[in-house]
Amino acid sequence: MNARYRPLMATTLIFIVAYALCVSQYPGMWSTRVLGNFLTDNAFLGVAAVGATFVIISGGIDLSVGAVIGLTGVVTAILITRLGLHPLVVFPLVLALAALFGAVMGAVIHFLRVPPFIVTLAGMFLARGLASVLTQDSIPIDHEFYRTVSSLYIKLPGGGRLSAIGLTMLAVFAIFGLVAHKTRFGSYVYAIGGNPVSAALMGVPTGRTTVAIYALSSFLGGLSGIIYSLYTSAGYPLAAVGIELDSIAAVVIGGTLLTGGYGFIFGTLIGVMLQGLVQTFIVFDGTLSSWWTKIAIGFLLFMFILLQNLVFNRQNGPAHLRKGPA
Amino acid sequence: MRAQSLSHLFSHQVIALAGVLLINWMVFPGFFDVTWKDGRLFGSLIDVINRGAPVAILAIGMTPIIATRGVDLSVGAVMAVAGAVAATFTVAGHPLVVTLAAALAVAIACGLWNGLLIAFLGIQPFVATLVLMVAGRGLAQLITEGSIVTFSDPALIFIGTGSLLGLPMPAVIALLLMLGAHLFVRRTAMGLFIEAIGTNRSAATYTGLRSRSLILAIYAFGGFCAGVAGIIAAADIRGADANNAGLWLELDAILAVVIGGTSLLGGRFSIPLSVLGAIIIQAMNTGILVSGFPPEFNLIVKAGVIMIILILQSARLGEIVAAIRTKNPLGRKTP
Amino acid sequence: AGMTVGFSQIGSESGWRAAETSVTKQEAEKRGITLKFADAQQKQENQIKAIRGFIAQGVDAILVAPVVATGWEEVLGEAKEAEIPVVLLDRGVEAPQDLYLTSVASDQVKEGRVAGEWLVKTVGDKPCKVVELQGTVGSTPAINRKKGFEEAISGHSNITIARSQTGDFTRAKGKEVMEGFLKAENGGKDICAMYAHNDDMAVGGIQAIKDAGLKPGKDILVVSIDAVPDIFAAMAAGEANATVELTPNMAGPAFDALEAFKKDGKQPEKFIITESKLYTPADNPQGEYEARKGLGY
Amino acid sequence: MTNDQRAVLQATGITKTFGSHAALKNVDIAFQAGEVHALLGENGAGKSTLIKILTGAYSLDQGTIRLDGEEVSFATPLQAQALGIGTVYQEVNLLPNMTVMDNLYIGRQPRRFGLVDRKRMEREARAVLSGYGLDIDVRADLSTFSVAVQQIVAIARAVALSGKVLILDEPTASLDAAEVEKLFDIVRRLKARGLAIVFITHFLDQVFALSDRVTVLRNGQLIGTRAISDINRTEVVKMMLGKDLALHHGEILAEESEVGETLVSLRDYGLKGRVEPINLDIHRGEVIGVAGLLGSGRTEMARLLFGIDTADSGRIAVDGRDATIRSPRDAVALGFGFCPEDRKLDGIFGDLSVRENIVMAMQARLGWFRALTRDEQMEIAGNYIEALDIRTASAELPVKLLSGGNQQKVILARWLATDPRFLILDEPTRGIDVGAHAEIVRVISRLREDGLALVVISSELDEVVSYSSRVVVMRDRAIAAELHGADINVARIVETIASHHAEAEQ
Ligand SMILES: Nc1ncnc2c1ncn2[C@@H]1O[C@H](COP(=O)(O)OP(=O)(O)OP(=O)(O)O)[C@@H](O)[C@H]1O
Ligand SMILES: Nc1ncnc2c1ncn2[C@@H]1O[C@H](COP(=O)(O)OP(=O)(O)OP(=O)(O)O)[C@@H](O)[C@H]1O
Ligand SMILES: [Mg+2]
Ligand SMILES: [Mg+2]
Repeated sequence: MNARYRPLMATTLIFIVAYALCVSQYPGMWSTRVLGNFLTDNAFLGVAAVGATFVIISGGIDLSVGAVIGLTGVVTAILITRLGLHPLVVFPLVLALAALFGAVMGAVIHFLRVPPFIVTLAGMFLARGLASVLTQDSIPIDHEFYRTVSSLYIKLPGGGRLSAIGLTMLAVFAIFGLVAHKTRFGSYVYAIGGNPVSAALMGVPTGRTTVAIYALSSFLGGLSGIIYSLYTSAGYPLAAVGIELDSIAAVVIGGTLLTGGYGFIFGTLIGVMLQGLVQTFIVFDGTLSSWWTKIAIGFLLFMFILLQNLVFNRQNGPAHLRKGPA
Repeated sequence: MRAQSLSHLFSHQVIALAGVLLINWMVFPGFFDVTWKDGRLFGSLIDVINRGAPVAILAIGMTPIIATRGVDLSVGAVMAVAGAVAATFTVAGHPLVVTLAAALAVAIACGLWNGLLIAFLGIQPFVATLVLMVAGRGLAQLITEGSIVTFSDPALIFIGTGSLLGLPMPAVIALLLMLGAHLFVRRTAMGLFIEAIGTNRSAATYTGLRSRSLILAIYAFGGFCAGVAGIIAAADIRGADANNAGLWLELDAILAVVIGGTSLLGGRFSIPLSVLGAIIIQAMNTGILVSGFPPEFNLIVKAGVIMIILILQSARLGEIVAAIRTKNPLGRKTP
Repeated sequence: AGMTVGFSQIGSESGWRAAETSVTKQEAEKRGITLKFADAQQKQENQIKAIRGFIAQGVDAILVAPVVATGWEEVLGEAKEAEIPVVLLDRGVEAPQDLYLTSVASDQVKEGRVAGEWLVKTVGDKPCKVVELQGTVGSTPAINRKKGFEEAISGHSNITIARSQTGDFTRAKGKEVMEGFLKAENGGKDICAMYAHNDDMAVGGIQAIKDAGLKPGKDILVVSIDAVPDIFAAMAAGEANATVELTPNMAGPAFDALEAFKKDGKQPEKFIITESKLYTPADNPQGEYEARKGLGY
Repeated sequence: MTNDQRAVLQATGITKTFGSHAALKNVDIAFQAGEVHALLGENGAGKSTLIKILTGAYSLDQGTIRLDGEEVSFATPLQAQALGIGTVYQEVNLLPNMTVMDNLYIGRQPRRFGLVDRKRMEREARAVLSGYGLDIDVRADLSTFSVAVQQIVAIARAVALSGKVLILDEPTASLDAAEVEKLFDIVRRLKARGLAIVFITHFLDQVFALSDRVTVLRNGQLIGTRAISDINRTEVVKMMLGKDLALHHGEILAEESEVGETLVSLRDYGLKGRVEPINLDIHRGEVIGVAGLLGSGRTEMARLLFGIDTADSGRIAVDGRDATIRSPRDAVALGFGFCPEDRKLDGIFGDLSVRENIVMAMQARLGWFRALTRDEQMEIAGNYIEALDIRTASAELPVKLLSGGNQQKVILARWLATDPRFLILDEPTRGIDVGAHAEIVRVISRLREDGLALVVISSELDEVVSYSSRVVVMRDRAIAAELHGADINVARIVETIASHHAEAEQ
């Protein structure tokens, strides 16, 4: 088997083993209800993490997603409730705005060569700030369309629900999996992550691609914001605080290298599910205090990273002396 | 050499600081007023260096880490841990020396843990330190059991609120730490090695550098600095607030280092400039406080100022401007 | 056997919150209730996940301390479908009332109003410039406590809010913001009172006032909300003037209602409002401090 | 220069300055259809810079570029590519994290229904590479292949892209004779198809074997363009250096009897799967040349000797005492030094100054606390810059701005500064100009005379012959033979390398 699939296999394997362990502890976790909830409850995180995967494969980072989610939610809520626009009119509009926001960040990163960490940090402040200026309060969205969509689901045997937003997330993974692995744009993303100078010399349109990558990330942040607003039927400026770190963690747990150049969209799905698994496990356990919850999350994160490291790092020497993937 | 240190005076950072201070003065004319009160200096300018001290101290520890292409996301959590340890020890009646030693030892242990994961297990710094960022705050809460542990040991409180020669203690500590760290890395070969590892880790190994122990030491130092900052933060409010101490300060510290001109891709670094970066950030925060803007604008102002500073600092902008100038025959010639 | 109750707590962002958690655990233990506790780390999505997890486990009842008011309709609907009663703690939600059994909460607007009314009464007709330390921008208590306070002082033109900034509900930020205010208002000489949305910020603010060489409680009046032990300590030292209690015991009434409902289907009142009691130095602050110290604040 | 009618690509008055340093001064050059045009010059003469300007990788300060008589200005390499200029830049510039076929096709992958058709890409990639005698799994990451394979992939990519002009910047630096011959075949075919081919190399043999015209640059200035028939080696060298160079072939052949006592002695020293057990004694005052085909395990042996990989069998003794070498640090402590093959990846600290690069190993040995003062550093760096004739504007210049050959000298200087007893040089003359080449060969001999032990790995057999006291031939990751005295000549080495089957049968 091709060596590049090893991290992916490792992650998947760890997920299956971890899930099996959880089920052996709490048999209730093996139900369509829990499985359905996995998809629904992590939909917005999943969608945002797809964007983060692209950014990270290209060797960058996007700290602004959480704020973009918040801002999109607020703008959506305002346009629907205050201006009375139909959600189907609002969605394309906010998605376009989100993409534009990302494109500007991408342009600053590429053309002015300011590090992405900083540009997107400023982007995060800006988006959160704009959202708070627009409203401080949570704005409930009371619209026929919202009620319909948020209660749209396929009933699974055993009481589980496969919701519309859960399916949307799966669709996003499928579509952008294709984009990453099967289009020229996707290969440019990997190329820039591998070595931007070489990529430019080989004729990769690095400027256009970088702008597109951040536009894509913010676009998916916007989509995630819409999903979040459907999920909670509201727009809230403080929604999804800190989600950027969760999504980065999901991406990395999914086997993508933070240094860029290597990674898989599917791995991110596993990474998101793993995080969902941890939280569900903690809820099922129900005895952890606030602080033990944090320690447990940190500990499990550590275990995943460690296992992953052990599974596909053994036969080679120290990471920095190898030229290939870690 | 002399010419070089002189040119520091006109570095981007100094200009940025001057700009921010100027704006502060425009929104609040009393900004530069400094008075002598109760044996210490008093004024907004003093607040800037006092409040900027914790981030400055974090930035001192963060600079070598970033210079080796790393990052430490856990410093905020380590602050909370150190504060919690210090508070519980002093409440339990231990003398100041023991209290400080315990808090710093725990903080250094946190740094060593990060360093171990990064240098010896080869885990990427961002995720390796993410572990402690999440778990560390839990650890701090475990120590304080979720409540704010207040204390009244005057010696400990002095560290956060006292003053020496009229200057607030946190600022004095930050200054000493900066000088110490700067002289240490520049007078020993440490600085050279850090820059070498950050520039090309593989070549550093081939050259026989002790990369691993150096990286371990750097993260331990980062932990130490976070510990100092944590003690100051706790002493300042006479209590260990495990939930909020140092919350999100890791981002400010990283930002300070970047404003100070150290690249996130590693290599060249300057500890004094990082401290200057921290002061710039705090000047901006204090400016927002005294300006009287409604708080919902805080983040927007901050985002704007950061972008302006970094764009001005961007080497690329210099190139673009230079290109425009050379195309323009009337423009002055750039060296 | 006793009930199994799931409790979705917001997090442990303040001493008051920690006290609420520990009081809830004590109350559950007292009644032989098995408590499943889930900390949401300040995130609504985690709370929704937790509620869904409780439903999947088939608990007997669910307590939620909602982080925001909106966005609960669907998940509460699921609980209703699974016939699990839900009790809301310490704030309400914007959802149809049949989705939850009852809501045990304080009236946050009233808290602000009580604080404001105290100030109005205390200063009388004298001109008074107030500085306000707000809670986290966008959080419900910050919005409501601001609103209530403004209502109370609205008819009194001698009282004005000179400056208002967010102190994020924390001591450190409260102190830093107050330092800035003192500089901006002529070294604090122009400030007559400090109103903080919670006691933690007030404690930080008090330290800033002392550092500036002024006497909190005398030169600058201090009024805040929550009634945590440390503000009583300050009050005992004459450094704070008033606080409005927000009781951490929301779970007691909630469990009472639940037990009654489970036993004979008795529908409790829809809104159980806890008292917003004003405490001043006249109310034996030292005693209050001792009484509250062990509650996990 | 007047407008050259037959020129496909023509540049006039090209000037480029980096900071205050003028890399190119008013250079005119024209490449014609159906010619192989060699671009020559010392390290740092400005060849690569000129290429980068011609292909849009750098912007130019002054001058004009014409393609087919029309003035063009490329903002990016992509635009140059689109107009039929294919380029292999110096220091393989590919994407190690992507598959071989992606590297060949990035930007122009075959598509079906808008998606990349990987099956077809794989088929075509295989076919293309087999034209270069390469039969590899094109779906594997490029990083899993040797430098040579990567070089061939880069060439194949450029050739496929070049409709009008093919530019090769030192393409043969890491290729062996057979591969060079294959490349030449391809170049000749393209020439016959009417392409203009620009060829940069430091191997004068190859220049005379392949090119039609030569252009020489010196210090960023055009020295002249000549037809190959009008010029001979000595004249080319003189144009490049501005002076005569005493060529010295076989001049310094060392007497084996002169060598000193044993310094390093290896007994069954090996690492499973990497290097078969080695038995070798290395003496003071001797140069052991290591010859062998690409991938024969020479670099692996060097890595093992220097502790980058740790041996799992056998013993190593230094000065008669058993030693353990588990890291480069251990090796350095024993007085070893190692100039790695891939200087960009493992050698230089790009952003650091020439001075810092030179003192690094010495300082590493001194440790954290005994820091060299700046003055000491300046003195050491200054001495080696002079001794090795390192061309740099100043000792404070970031080393990444030096030309390749000068970077190599900086790394050599770094080890010499540690006053080593034993030096391992892996391809020390790769990409180095004739002048510097002679210089390095001279340094090797001088070091030997000073009593150092050296192991020098090189693919240039002439060179190996010229300085080796003994030659070790490697094959299949094992030492196949040792040649002494009169056996040290190119013919004998080639014979030994080739006698694979004969020996295997015995
Ligand atoms: N980006 C840059 N910034 C500053 N100086 C540069 C830069 N690139 C090249 N130089 C300088 O320009 C000069 C020409 O370099 P160039 O790489 O073109 O030489 P070359 O002829 O290709 O040498 P070699 O044979 O070693 O490859 C050198 O002195 C080099 O240091
Ligand atoms: N990272 C690697 N993984 C697997 N095999 C490798 C790796 N690096 C090298 N090899 C293989 O090890 C063998 C020895 O390679 P080595 O680089 O030592 O050869 P060499 O003689 O130095 O050739 P070159 O002139 O290309 O440097 C070759 O068969 C090569 O393909
Ligand atoms: Mg070159
Ligand atoms: Mg080799």
